Amino acid sequence: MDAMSEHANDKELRVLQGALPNAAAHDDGHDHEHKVHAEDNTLREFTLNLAAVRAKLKGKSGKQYWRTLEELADDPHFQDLLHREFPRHASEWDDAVDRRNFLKLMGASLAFAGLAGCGRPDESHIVPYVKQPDGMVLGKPNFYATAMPFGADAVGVLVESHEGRPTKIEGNPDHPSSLGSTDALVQASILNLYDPDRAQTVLENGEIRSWSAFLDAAQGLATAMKAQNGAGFRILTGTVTSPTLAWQLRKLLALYPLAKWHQWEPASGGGAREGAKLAFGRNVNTVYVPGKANVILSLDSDFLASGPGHIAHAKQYARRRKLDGPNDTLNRLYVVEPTPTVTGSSADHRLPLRAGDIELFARALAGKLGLSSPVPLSGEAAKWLDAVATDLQKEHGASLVVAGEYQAAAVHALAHAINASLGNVGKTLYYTDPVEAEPTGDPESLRELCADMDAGKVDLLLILGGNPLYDAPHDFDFTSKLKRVPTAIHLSPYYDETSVYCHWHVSESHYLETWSDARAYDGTATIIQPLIAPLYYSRSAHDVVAAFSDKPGLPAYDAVRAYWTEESARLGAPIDVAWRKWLNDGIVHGTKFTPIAAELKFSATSLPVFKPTPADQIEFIFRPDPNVHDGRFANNGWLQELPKPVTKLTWDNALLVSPKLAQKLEVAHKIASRGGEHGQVRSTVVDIALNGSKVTAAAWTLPGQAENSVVLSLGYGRTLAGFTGSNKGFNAYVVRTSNALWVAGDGKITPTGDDYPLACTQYHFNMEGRQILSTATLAEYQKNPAFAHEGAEAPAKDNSLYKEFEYKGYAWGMAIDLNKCNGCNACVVACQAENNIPVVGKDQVMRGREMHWIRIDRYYANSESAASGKATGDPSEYNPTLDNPQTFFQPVPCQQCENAPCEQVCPVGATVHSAEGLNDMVYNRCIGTRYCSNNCPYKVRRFNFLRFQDWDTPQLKLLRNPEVSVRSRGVMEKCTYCVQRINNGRIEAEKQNRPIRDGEIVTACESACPSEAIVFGNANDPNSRVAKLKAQQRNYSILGELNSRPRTTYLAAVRNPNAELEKA
Amino acid sequence: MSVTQPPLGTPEIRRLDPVLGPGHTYASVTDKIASVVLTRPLGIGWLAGFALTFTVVMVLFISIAWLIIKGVGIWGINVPIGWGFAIVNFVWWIGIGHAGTLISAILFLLNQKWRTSINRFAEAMTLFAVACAGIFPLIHTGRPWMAYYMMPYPSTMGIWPQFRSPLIWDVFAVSTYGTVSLLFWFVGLLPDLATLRDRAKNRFQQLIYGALAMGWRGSAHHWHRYQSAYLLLAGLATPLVLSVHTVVSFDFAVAIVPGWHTTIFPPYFVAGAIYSGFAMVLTIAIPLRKAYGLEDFITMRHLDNMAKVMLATGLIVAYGYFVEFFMAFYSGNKFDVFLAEQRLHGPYSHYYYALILCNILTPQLLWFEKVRRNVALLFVMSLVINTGMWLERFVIVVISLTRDFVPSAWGRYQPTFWDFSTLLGTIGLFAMLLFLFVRGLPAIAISEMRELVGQESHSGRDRK
Amino acid sequence: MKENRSLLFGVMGEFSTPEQILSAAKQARSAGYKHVTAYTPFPVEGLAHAIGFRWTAVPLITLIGGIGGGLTGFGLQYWVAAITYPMNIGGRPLNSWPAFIPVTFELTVLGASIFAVVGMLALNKLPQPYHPIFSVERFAHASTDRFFLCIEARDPKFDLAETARFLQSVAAEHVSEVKYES
Amino acid sequence: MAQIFHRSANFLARFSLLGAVVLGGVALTGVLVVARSPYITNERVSREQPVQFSHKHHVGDEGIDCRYCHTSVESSAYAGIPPTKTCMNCHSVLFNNIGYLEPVRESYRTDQSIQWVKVHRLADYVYFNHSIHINKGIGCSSCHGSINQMPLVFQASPLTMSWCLDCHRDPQPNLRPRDQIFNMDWKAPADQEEAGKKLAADYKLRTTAELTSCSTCHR
Repeated sequence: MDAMSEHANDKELRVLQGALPNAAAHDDGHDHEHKVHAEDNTLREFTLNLAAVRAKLKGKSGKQYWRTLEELADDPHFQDLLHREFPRHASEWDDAVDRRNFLKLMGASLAFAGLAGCGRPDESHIVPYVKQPDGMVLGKPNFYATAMPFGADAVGVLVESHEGRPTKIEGNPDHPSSLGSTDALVQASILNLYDPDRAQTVLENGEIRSWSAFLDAAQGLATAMKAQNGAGFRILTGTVTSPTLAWQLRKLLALYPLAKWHQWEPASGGGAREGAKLAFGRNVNTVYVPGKANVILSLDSDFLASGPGHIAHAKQYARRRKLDGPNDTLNRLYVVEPTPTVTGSSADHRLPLRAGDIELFARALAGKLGLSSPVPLSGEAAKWLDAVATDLQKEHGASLVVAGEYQAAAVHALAHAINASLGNVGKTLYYTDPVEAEPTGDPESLRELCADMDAGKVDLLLILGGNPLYDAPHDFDFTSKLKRVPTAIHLSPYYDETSVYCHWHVSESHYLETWSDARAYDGTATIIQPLIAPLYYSRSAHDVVAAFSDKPGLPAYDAVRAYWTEESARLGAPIDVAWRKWLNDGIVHGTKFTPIAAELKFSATSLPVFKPTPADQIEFIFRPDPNVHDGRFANNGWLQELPKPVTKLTWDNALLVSPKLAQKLEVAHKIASRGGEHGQVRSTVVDIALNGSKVTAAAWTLPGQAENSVVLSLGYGRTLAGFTGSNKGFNAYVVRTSNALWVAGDGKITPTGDDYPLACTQYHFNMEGRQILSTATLAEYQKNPAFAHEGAEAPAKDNSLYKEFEYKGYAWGMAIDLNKCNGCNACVVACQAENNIPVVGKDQVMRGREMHWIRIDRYYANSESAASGKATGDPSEYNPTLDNPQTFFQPVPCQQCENAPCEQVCPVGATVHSAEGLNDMVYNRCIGTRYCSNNCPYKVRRFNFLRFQDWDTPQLKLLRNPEVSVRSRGVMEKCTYCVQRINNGRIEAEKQNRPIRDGEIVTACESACPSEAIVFGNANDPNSRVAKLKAQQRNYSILGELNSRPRTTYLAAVRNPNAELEKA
Repeated sequence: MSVTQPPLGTPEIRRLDPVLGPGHTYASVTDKIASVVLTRPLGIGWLAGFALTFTVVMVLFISIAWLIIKGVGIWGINVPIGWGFAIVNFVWWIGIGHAGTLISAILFLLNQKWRTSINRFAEAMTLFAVACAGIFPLIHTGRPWMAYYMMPYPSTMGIWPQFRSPLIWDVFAVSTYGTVSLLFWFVGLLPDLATLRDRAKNRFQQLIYGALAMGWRGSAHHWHRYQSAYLLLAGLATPLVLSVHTVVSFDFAVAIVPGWHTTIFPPYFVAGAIYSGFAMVLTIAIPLRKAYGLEDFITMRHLDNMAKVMLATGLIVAYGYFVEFFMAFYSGNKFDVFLAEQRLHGPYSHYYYALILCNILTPQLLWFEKVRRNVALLFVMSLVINTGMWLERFVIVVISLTRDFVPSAWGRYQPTFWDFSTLLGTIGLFAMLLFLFVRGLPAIAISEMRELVGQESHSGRDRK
Repeated sequence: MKENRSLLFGVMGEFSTPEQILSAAKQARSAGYKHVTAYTPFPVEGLAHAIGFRWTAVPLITLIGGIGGGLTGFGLQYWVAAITYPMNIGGRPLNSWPAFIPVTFELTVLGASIFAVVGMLALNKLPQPYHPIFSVERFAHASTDRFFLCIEARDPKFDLAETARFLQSVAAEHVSEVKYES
Repeated sequence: MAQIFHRSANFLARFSLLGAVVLGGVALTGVLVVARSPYITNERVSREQPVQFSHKHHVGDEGIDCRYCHTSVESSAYAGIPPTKTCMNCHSVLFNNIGYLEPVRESYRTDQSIQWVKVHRLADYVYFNHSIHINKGIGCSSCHGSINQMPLVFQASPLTMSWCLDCHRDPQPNLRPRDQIFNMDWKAPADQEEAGKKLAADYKLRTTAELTSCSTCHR
């Protein structure tokens, strides 16, 4: 591995210098030229020449570094040993203390003992530009608009770039899929750019080849293909939303008439597509406008946190959860789902139902609404049905029924029918042409390809992205079929499971490295512009497709530009003018799809008879993992260590089972004394026999899971994901077949008897009756608006012995509206990216040492243990209250207490109050007594127990935010309210001799939050948003009775349940 | 110094053992004690013991080196349990230290004659215990090489320690305690060093002890000032010894953590300190008197008295435990109540019950004279109580932190190999220093013993 | 006579019990000797008084040390917290005097103790590894079980023969001259 | 009993005890002094540069404004080190074949940056911002000294934290009117006390408490 990256680094060097000429080639797109220029130029001692970077940063400088003693050790032995100690950011910490390693370290310690005395820094250099690009001001980040393509959607983003290094991603307010916000995946995607495990060159059978060599080979193949009119030429892609790529592919197919284009997207449900066909007889894209709906019913749809447009959905939805006073009204959300999702957890009413039974519920609802003959339901569901039906009807034209991505076509068709009958079409949702360039049905398209491969009809297979060998349904047996293809070419960012079996592998450029374009869920197109020249010898799909076209070697930029030149004519915008605007705004104006009138060709009565699965049969459902999705993010340390929204598990996936089923199967959790409630949980390992295949997984008891339904989340069990992602969790694809992509029956679960350690950051889910997360129903709130202040509350200001400090200038504060927060995790990753927060690895998380500055706590209301009847925090003790508990999320950053308990106990004054009321943490003064952490009631402080920060991998040094100190071993750290943003904002304002405007300074978490739940600002200014929120009666502080006077306060959560369902 | 002790042989005194075996003269006590240092050949037992403890000290060094290379992460600590063995051991050792000063100072002021033959090594024990304790505050920091930030010195940064922090109070309390104990000990040693100098068997001994004795001649003037200084030191050391453990208890009492934030801490920490201290004195005294045949000097009377002190302080500690519970429920503070329940039913309850067994139940045996006079049993009990006191600190430091205010942040603690090796290492260091001490310096204050002889013979003569 | 007198420190008599030396000392004083010193293996009550040594400065010195330490302690803390770099520590007042008490106390004790010991040594003129009295062969016993009374040559009433006789008269065993080594 | 020590031992013993104390004191003060000395602070240490660039000549003699080269000093945290291009603006014409300028020409030819040796080095955890100081009336020479008289630039101030604090606690003596910021020879006028107060008000300087908060410079 080391040798590999060494070798790669020499290359990077060349790539970067090579970047200049081909950039200069385009005199248009000035900003683009400027960016690429930035590459091999520098900020003070900072150069992008990676070799030099390494030298510099080892050379005891680099603005964003400060060092502990041992890093001053230049003794090669010691250096080398530090490398070995931390091979990789996000590497799992290996605590094994073998004797040899130990003796080495002893030697090393002697080596650095020698220079302990010397405090004198040696010479370092300033390496200025040779020709400084126009418009660049050293030390001032630039922002560029681009988009992250993802499934059938693309999220528009603004990327912060420091002297040519993209360091942070923000949402693009002008972009429909972003509206200024992002989600965890978008935030984390920048780490993939700098991932040292990415494939770095073109490979032919594992041998390094130059791009030109590939071009020649491609031309050879192309001529051969032309000869047979493209017969045997197959192209396999994922969902394509890039107009340019589609255009290129279509041209290619025109060039090779007999060639075929297949698609396989393992984690996007075909239900919507098929459902639309069923309902309208054609491909139709449904655009939801939840903001306009007063009552929403989600049929197993996680529309707030996944699927096309979810960020926009969350924003619209949250705006309807805004509550300024008791007279405001709320919308109401019903969710029927098999497994708790972010959407379900923040619903007003949630009904756990097996995925398979959802269709029955939909039919019943249709029946209630008179679209078909009534369908009888039993138990809770029946009661529910009446309430929901009446509620929906009440809000005719202002209600919305959303069918889940992973539900069958029938459910979608029914949803369309119901929405139509409720008069919602054109109001709370509308239809457009499909966003996918070429809608094709999964898995049929892939099935067809496999059949052809099997029949030996495929001579040349071009796999553009994706990892079918890993994620294709196992009954296709893709591997053996791929072996029969004479020439297979794989384009992917990593040399992964599939690449191994392909003759050629081309490393795929990150979206921040290449020109491209993509459509958002509503059709709006964005030109994807590169922020940095490729770090490695990587190429985009455009380049590879071009290689087989009649214009081999056509740069992606030209392709994109060419396509949009054509389009601009249609859009009636002269390209030379429009282009710059498109790049600047991050959207191509006028590309948003216009709603189409899709008339319903479907009647609920026409559906075949529904055969329900027996109630006691266990149903297995497959879902993409909330963090690593279908597996493409497996090597992303930030996402691996990110606690999954509901389970709070990190680094692994698990078989999710309901508490009741857990009883039956005798699976349980053992809280190990190490980490325990906050760290390691050992849970029972089970064998899963399903679809004639077997997989072994750790079982996780999840309150709220539908009783006889278990979840296998996709994306884990990778074998060639890279250093971070390989061999984590279990691979659910192994038991997934093409005829049961999302729901499978008749499987068997048998405990193996042993248990497996899982890293869970919050096991205990009970508030123990403390005033931490206060909630009420809308009715209660209207009756008693000040409910949040009952019970414990902060003593009045004046009854303190001490004179209160006065904050005359700015008083920074934060208000978090628990009514809006849905626990989606965007803030957690945003914070990690902004503040150079390290990844510590599973073992350390299991010891309770994760470093996130903001965590999201998940509590279940009124959960009790059957045994004691007392409050329980452990799902292992079954109790009916765990079958469908009310779930609440609470983001907890540093509370920035005015009477900070941490400050008073610090012996060296490393944490003190600023004049603006910030709880400053001074890393370079901290000696690491950890007293502050002990004395912090909220436990928001994080300690560098070991050398968690990766000081060695050069790529990761490029990623760091130069505005924030990089902490090393032995110091405490915590949320600073993004003090670097505050300072820079203040400095700009002061230069203009004006006060800071409200909203001028936003913290990383605030700007990422799709729900606008986090608001930061000057609490001293009565007109600021934050002051207004704090003035509300819902506003309270955690554990106010401690009189720590937090600056971070919360607005109590108010749910809006249906009175009908409440009673009885 | 006047000694108000009824003459030997009178009816009531027979029930009390003498503090000094019969038939001793100035010369005989001097010989007996000095010979241990000057003439007695190195026994195999001593050599073996020293070798063993020395090895353990090496373990300590290795543990610390490894700690400095890797970081405190090699220990079991985490968030929320930021303090683990390191602080537990620190408090434990400091506590043990207290007996020495207490015996030499307070019993001196109270004019307790029986202190004479045990104060010397008790003080030595104090010094060694403080030395062991002192290691921890330093190495438990994340960046020990920056620990000097805790010292008030004019830095180029223009910043100073934060004097509101109990940790800074610790720095001052512990260093003062160490210094004063050392002075007190040295002053006490002066006349004996002179004795050793005058009885030295070779030039080397002469030079060493001669230099240390500073030319002490025992002139009346010397003695006069000497006594005045010694009395003053005793007077100063008494409040000091109380303050030190009070300050240590502030580390917890000043914090807001449930189970720490209690006003009972200072008194009951001090009591606990004396408790463990006397236990440790017994742990040392019993083998010592056996090994060097000092039964005449450390008589049953001493053991008996120490046992009684342990019983008394043990009861105070028990009272402390009770008050913790009482206040929790009486105050109705939900966090304190919760913590109290945690101690009884929580995941760490077995530690708590073990603590009750060691610290409260076991010492009740000391009510019985038979037990107090059974040397072997006393020895075992002293060990049990030392363990108990260690457990007490574990319960306070670790268990309080595992489940504090916000349930989402609750965690658990599991010590690692390095936690144990460090604890073991300091025990080794403590023992090794003792081994060196008994061979290098008089383990019993000779001059004071002579005084005792004087008084005894005096009272003896009175009877005629 | 003259020069060997200058080498003479005094005459010393030896006793075997505290009582004897006590009475001897008293008689020496009453006989009008001013520069009398007694050497004993342990403090003998009343002996210092008997040879006319009453007041010692040790307590005063100690007091000074204590006051000095205390003032330094509080002064330092106040200056640091309230004057040189005033900072808002968890909303506590700059002069949080209750929090400054422990350090003040410790430094008081430290100052006092150090002054007490150093003062005692200094007043005793220690260290003084060389002293003519050590030349006396039997003086080795002074630190074990013998008691010595020395009448110094600088005493105006001193006369070698006369004084020696006096010592024998008060029942001293082995009377011996104490000489500086030439 | 024979004497163990010679007479002189008395003097030796007392002297060595006293000596030990004194020595300890001296050593301690020594450390504190060295920490403030140029040996640690690098104050007044001039460094060999790849090109013998003389600020004295360019600023002092030619009177070129600071901002001609240090372009971003008013707008950014970093004053900015001029790109080779800036040198060549003049030196493509002036002294365009003088030997000691070869490194400059070479850099321009080969597109390889000149590697200047850093003179002013703050610790990496200090976030100093040039622009705000310039905008609030702190002139270059207040920290950098009389650059216009330095053939080889050296660090004119200790750059220790306490040195920074001195000014952050009481900036007024160093405040200048806007037009004097780049004047290398500025000396505080007689009425600086008055002027300082007035300027502080005009510039809306923040309070000492704000200027000495940790997060003002450390993040």
